[in-house]
Amino acid sequence: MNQNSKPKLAMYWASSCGGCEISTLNIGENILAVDELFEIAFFPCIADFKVKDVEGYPDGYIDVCLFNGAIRNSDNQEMAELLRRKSKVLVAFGACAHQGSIPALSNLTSRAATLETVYLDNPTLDNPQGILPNTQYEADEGLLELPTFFNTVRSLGQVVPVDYTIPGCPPEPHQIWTVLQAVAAALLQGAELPPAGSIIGAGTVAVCKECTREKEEKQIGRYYRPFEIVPDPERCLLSQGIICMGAATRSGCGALCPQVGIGCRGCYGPPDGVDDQGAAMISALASVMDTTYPTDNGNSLEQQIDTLIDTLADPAGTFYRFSLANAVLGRARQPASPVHK
Amino acid sequence: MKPSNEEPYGYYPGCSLEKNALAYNESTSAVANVLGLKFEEVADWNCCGASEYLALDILPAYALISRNLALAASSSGSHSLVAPCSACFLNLSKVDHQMAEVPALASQVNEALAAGGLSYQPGSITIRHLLDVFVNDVGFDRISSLVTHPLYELRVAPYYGCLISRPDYEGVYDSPEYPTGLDHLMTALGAEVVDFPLKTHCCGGHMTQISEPVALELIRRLLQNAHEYDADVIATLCPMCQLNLDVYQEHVNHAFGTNYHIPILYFTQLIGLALGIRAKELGFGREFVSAKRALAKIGKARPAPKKKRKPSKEALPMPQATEVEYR
Amino acid sequence: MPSTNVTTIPTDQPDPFVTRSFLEEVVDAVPGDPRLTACLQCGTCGGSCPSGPDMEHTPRQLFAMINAGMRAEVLRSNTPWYCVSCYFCMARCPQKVQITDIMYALKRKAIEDGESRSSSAADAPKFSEAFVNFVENYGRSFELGVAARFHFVQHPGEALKMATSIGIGMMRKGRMDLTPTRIKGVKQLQTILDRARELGGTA
Amino acid sequence: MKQERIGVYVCHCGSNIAGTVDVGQLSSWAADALEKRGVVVARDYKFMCSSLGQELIKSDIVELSLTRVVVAACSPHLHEKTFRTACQQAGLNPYLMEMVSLREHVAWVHSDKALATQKAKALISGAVERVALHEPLDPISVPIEATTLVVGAGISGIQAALEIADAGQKVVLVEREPSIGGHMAQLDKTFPTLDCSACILTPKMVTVGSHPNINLLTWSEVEAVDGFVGQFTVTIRKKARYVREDVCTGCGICMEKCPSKLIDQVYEAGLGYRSAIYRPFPQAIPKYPVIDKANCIYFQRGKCKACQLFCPTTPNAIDFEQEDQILQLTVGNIILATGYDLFDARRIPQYGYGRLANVFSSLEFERLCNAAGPTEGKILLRDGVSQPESVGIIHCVGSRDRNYNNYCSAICCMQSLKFAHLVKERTGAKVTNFYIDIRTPYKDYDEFYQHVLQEKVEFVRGRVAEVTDAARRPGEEGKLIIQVEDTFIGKQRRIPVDMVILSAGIEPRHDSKEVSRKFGISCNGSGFFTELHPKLDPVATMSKGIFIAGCAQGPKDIPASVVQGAAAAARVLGTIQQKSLDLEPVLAQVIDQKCSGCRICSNLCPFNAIGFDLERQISTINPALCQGCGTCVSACPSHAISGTQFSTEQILAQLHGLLAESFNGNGARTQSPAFSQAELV
Amino acid sequence: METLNAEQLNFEPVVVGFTCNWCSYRAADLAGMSRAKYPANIRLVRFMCSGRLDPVFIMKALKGGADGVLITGCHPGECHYLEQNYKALKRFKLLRRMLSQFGYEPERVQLVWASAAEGTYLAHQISRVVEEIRALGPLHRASDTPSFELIGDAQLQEATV
Ligand SMILES: Cc1cc2nc3c(=O)[nH]c(=O)nc-3n(C[C@H](O)[C@H](O)[C@H](O)COP(=O)(O)OP(=O)(O)OC[C@H]3O[C@@H](n4cnc5c(N)ncnc54)[C@H](O)[C@@H]3O)c2cc1C
Ligand SMILES: Cc1cc2nc3c(=O)[nH]c(=O)nc-3n(C[C@H](O)[C@H](O)[C@H](O)COP(=O)(O)OP(=O)(O)OC[C@H]3O[C@@H](n4cnc5c(N)ncnc54)[C@H](O)[C@@H]3O)c2cc1C
Ligand code: SF4
Ligand code: SF4
Ligand code: SF4
Ligand code: SF4
Ligand code: SF4
Ligand code: SF4
Ligand code: SF4
Ligand code: SF4
Repeated sequence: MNQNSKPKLAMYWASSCGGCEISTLNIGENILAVDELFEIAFFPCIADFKVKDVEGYPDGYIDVCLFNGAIRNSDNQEMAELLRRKSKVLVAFGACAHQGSIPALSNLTSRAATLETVYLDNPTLDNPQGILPNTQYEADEGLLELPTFFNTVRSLGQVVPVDYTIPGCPPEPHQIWTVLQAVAAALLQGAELPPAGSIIGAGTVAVCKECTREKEEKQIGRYYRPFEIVPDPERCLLSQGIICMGAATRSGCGALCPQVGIGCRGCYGPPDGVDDQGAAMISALASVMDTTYPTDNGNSLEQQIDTLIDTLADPAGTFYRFSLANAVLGRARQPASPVHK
Repeated sequence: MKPSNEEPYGYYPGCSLEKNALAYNESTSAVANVLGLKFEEVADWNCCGASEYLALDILPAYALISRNLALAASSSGSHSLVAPCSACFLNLSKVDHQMAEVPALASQVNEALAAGGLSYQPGSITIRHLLDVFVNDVGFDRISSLVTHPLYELRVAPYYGCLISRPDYEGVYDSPEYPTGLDHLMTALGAEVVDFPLKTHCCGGHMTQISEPVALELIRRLLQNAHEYDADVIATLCPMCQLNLDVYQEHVNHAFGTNYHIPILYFTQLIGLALGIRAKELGFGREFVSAKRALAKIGKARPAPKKKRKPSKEALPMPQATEVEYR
Repeated sequence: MPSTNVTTIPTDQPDPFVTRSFLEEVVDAVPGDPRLTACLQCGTCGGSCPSGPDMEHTPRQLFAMINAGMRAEVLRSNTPWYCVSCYFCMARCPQKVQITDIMYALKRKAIEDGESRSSSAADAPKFSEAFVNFVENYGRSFELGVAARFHFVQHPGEALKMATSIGIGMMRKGRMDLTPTRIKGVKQLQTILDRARELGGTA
Repeated sequence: MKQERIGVYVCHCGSNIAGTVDVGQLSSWAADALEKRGVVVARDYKFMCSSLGQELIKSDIVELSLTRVVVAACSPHLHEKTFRTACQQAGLNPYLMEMVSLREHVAWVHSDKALATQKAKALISGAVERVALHEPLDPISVPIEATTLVVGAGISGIQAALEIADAGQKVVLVEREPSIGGHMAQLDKTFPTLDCSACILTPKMVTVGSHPNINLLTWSEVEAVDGFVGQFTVTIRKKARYVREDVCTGCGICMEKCPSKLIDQVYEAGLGYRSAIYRPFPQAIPKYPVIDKANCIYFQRGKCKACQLFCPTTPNAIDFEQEDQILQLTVGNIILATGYDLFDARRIPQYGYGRLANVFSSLEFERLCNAAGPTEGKILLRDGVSQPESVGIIHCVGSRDRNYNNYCSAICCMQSLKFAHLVKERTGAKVTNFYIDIRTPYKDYDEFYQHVLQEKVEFVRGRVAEVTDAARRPGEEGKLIIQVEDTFIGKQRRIPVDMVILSAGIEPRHDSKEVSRKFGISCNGSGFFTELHPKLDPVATMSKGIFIAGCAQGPKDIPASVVQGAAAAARVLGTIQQKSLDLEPVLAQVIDQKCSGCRICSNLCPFNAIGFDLERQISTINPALCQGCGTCVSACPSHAISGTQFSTEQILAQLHGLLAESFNGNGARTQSPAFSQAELV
Repeated sequence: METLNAEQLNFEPVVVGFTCNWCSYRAADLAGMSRAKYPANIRLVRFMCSGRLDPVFIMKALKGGADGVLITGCHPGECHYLEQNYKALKRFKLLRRMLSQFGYEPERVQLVWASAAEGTYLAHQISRVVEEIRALGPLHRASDTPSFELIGDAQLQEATV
């Protein structure tokens, strides 16, 4: 390591909301220490860099690149590939880069349907000619190109090899800071980095481990949507019929949501050893459905199950809210069936 | 569900209380005044269709009934709807229940309601019978504490009729076969309650119109049984029961050569009397079979408690009947 | 099992390509599952019914007849019309058969098929109709009107007796009006009822 | 990871398999195509299960150092054991063998040789992938403690205890009431032969009371059960009797002198009285009375002690200082014979029980008939004086009714016929039975019905609508009127009688759910204990070592209760004889570090194998209770439960192999990206 | 862009069947013993109990090349493990609801109860399911490459590269 030059840090946003950047800045005055420790090589959110600058760097020039956002279009993909080339360590930062997150929910439909909703079939629109964005446009100044909008949203790891993943929507500031310190220690003092491919800045088991609500046996007779019920402050939310993804979600957030009475939404992705967060959750939830049998109220067991399932609005969107791109099924079948309006 | 102190009860009088059961309406409001019960009449309610509309046309009948539910649900802060008429109570609760059970029915009913700019979400209000309110919300203790003119020595046959707890669309709050809520209520007024075996039997309903002989026989049984049990009055809670037993009593006497003279009073009229409300305010005088003679029997002093007959030495012990517990 | 969906309440002529058994038809005409096929033929209903002695068939018998497809006999029976909706049978039925609702469905079918006219209770529907007529036009029922319309048309002798013994008494006691009350939203009500009829009314 | 050395053995089964599957091609294909997957040898042979076939496998295991074996032959249900043993004999852990059912699932059900062979390849490929992930396992062996616990000493429990004790094994018999005997002790005559109940029961009770192998604990209850088959630890509360068993002679003077008299709801079914110190009936076993503390004047008000005063023994047998004893015992097996409760007919108000004096329950009627009962066997009305001239017997009270119990109580038809006969015989009264169906299966039962018909008992087919004292017509006054639809004539009838007997149904014990929880077995929706198999294993439960007998399992009569008691005993004696039991090592296990304590799994195990460690806030699985169904494995959202022999990895590997080979023809077997090109753009 | 090639015209669906050890696997054995014929398109996988059914197995099967999945188990009330087949039923129903959101025809994943005595019945059901799936056509188009990834099994992944 060159003693004169500080390690180079980059942070880039692909298809993302910017929350990851805000969370990074939320490390508070430690941001000054970051500035102290690292040289910022690319960080469009806080400083004016051009892609050309990055292209100009030699390969492997950037020591650590925090990449947030999903891969939604060709520009996202090009940037991912570029930053992969230019970075020694590429970190999938936040839920979108980790597993597609909210942008990947559009994998439940198709590009055509998405464009239709956004540009054609929307009450706030005025687009009488039905114009859709073109990837190329002949302007006076010459041919302008827009990125291609992909049909399928992918996570960063599905496009380029990723060294580490920091999960969360967004990752928690204290964990970001811990990771940055660890990276700096490794780069500056030769401390050992975690094994490649690790998920860092998070726990290994599920959120329930961190949640202080009283865990109970579960027998759920119906599910409630948040507005339908005032949760008991002490008891496990899931036991009360409120969908909480805590049991199928990696810990690390400190069970922020369940602690304040909001069911975990699953943003940290599945815990260690679990492949498919949604599948794990539906298997668990279906197992604890309370349908007392044999039934005597005239309803068959099957009807009872159906009624119970009816109280679960949008299972796919609920159980894969953050992990659809990485799910086994990954996206809805092509051509997208008109299940989704 | 018992409304909170401030929350008034929604009130659905039904067509009968407007006219033929005026005494029921009058006595209910007089008693409610004294007890501080707030009844808020549903604005512009319509007929519940009695048992007639369902015989002709199912969806319109459900739509007719649910218009009232929709109006009640959208008006003021009340989540309950009280019906003094058993038939109205049944129809309202039946539609509420079936809409909840059969979603396709609910959506059709709502489609019809939508034509009139209304909608109703089943289960959003609790439908209750007036008696239920007195028994479970006001309570026997409260009533007996307010009694100023106890009905000592008046032998009352509590008559529930059919529809009040049968079937249990709104959940069970008393036995469908042998309810006792009204019995206890009457006891709380100081009256002597007759263990009336036919208390849930049919008054004939609309059979007076369809086949008078059939109806008269049904009415006769009730009068006969009340007579055998030495009842001075029959306490009712349904306009149809009152009408059949009161107005047709003379027809029964005529047809069967009997000579019954049993006044048929609304339970609210008896409560009103015991609370010291003036008879006129309670609608007395509107009954065909005059209550004057019976009411004259009311004693001034609490009768000496009847000695329990000691069972003979040979007699075998007997199980005691169980009762629904009241809130 | 026949569908128990209320959307299948017959609206038109029965589909000539689909022949449903009478049993299925009756089941379909009741909201929810009337559990008619679960009947044990135990007779609790017939034993409990206040009109039982005067019915041409006990409810239990009627259910066996429905099962046997005896359509005309069932729809001509006075039984549904003699049902006073007391719900005794339903509360006691060991199989939770929705007997009273089935009786209503049979009344509707009898009128629809015109069989009620051949029944010994042929007048009964007219009473319902007279009643409903006022409800539809005023939003409230009107006893005097109902009685007059029903009895004067059906049996004028009865009507006279009515007028003397009951009607006059009722009026004297302030228990009967001379004119019907009309609710404010009668137009709204009628729109709702019209729509309901379009959606699946039968009369 | 070390590469496994796998051998694949394809069986011809004569022409059974070879006729439809190209076995030669299959073995050469396996040797060739699956080499990369670790297959070092593949052979086909005429009869793999023959000793020569097994030898082939064994020598390969030794000579080629095989670490895994796949046998593609018949169904594992036929020969899994054979080939596992062969592996074991060659020094390979038996669980490292996997079978493919080529005969039942391929050769015998398909006809196209090419397609069948292709499918066989897929199945073998799946098995090879799977077997590579198998782990060596050892069966779990548990020793069986020879003592057996029998809970409930009705006829069923008595029979079970006697069978075991007579076979020379120890029994602990726990009964909650002061005496053994159960319901049978209350009955008068028993159908269909009309034996006197006491005459046939008492000798058995006496034997129980004096049997050297039976430790009889009456007035006792099981408080807790821990452990598992072979080694249950049970905690029993022996309630204080306040009577010293070593001194009391059973003379009964105390009972006579006791001033506290109350209605006996248990033994006399509410029809007679007993004192606070009591012995339920004269032939009670043991003969010592107990003091019912709640009704004893001394215990409630501090004064009385009449019993002590009059007790003729020295030292005095009455001991007010006695305390409950807690016993802890180890037993190998448990038989639950806790019997039934009678349906409480007051729940059907229209039948008037509890309101109308002369409506009796069936057990009340048994006491009326019983010579030792309150009327000394005379059938009398509630006034205790008059004899009925007409009696109505109502069947199916509380049974076959969705409002109460939706099942047939099985005994009440016969018992109602018995009642009809007894009334006729003893009073000559007019008897009418009201029924929905007459159910008289089994030997000599219908003959009994026919006999009763001959006695001119009237039968009305119709479920009674109501019993009332409200007379409607002349002739009804002062009578109980039974209103019913006579369904044969389709008319409502009102039949006036003097006495009504309600043949109330049989219900599970009011506490059967708690008891089932305590013992870790399950109940059906009504509350009867659930048997392992309704036809083929009617006395075992899913919890190994726990058996059920008598009415606790479902409504039945005495002969059937006795049969079940004996059957349960036979099952227990079988395991005792074996001395130890091998449990399959197919089990679920919680991986502590992965468990988040979410408790999704808490409720899922029907055998109560899953517990929750409150201290560490993680779930635990008791290996002796787990039956290896794998339900919890799939339910755990953290994949914190591993299932041996059926792990997620093994199943996915099998799927992988299966599908890979299915598509081999398409040449599509590469590591693919998450999304295909077509999906992407 | 998509024209059916010859291979798709002669479409032979691949159906994965999950069976339980006590009822449906034995039913399949019995089908064999009674020589009941059914199409060779089905490949059976054995569990101890249908309660072992994990939605991820079905997803992996569909993603990995199967055109349909058949789940079998003991009849309700006859589960060897008392009530675990109810859990399978619940998972199946919830999964199916979700699969429809993912655009999979519900007929691609079916559930059949079969007792150990119902060999011929199971054979009929398998034939029916295979034919229904055949009628739906291939789940994967020619341009699709089925993916066979497994959870963290390095050995297998190594071998497939
Ligand atoms: C009115 C009537 C008449 C009948 N007549 C006949 C007849 O004529 N012929 C015939 O074959 N059958 C007849 N039966 C049926 C017969 O009663 C039963 O088949 C038989 O009694 C069942 O025996 P059991 O041992 O299973 O149960 P039970 O007799 O109920 O014995 C169970 C025992 O377990 C005890 N117990 C319960 N719970 C616990 C606990 N937790 N801990 C410890 N002990 C416990 C109870 O105290 C009781 O002693 C009749 C039944 C009735 C109701
Ligand atoms: C049509 C029908 C349907 C049924 N359905 C059901 C049902 O669904 N559920 C149910 O629970 N029950 C059913 N049963 C009843 C059931 O068949 C019997 O309960 C059961 O098979 C009885 O078994 P077993 O061993 O006592 O007698 P069996 O099955 O008759 O066996 C007796 C064996 O002994 C052999 N044998 C006879 N004499 C001699 C001898 N002298 N020496 C050597 N061997 C001899 C016979 O060859 C035979 O193999 C049904 C019965 C019938 C007729
Ligand atoms: S509330 Fe959510 S995170 Fe907390 S214990 Fe329950 S399921 Fe787990
Ligand atoms: S009571 Fe119910 S089961 Fe019995 S005959 Fe009537 S409808 Fe059928
Ligand atoms: S509801 Fe009708 S059929 Fe039933 S008992 Fe009453 S009158 Fe008879
Ligand atoms: S191993 Fe099975 S398939 Fe092979 S010969 Fe033996 S029985 Fe036949
Ligand atoms: S002390 Fe108790 S048991 Fe003894 S005689 Fe007195 S009341 Fe009876
Ligand atoms: S045994 Fe007879 S009386 Fe008892 S429930 Fe069954 S059918 Fe009814
Ligand atoms: S389901 Fe899994 S993570 Fe949850 S408590 Fe059970 S073993 Fe632990
Ligand atoms: S595998 Fe089955 S038997 Fe074993 S603990 Fe889990 S649920 Fe219970």
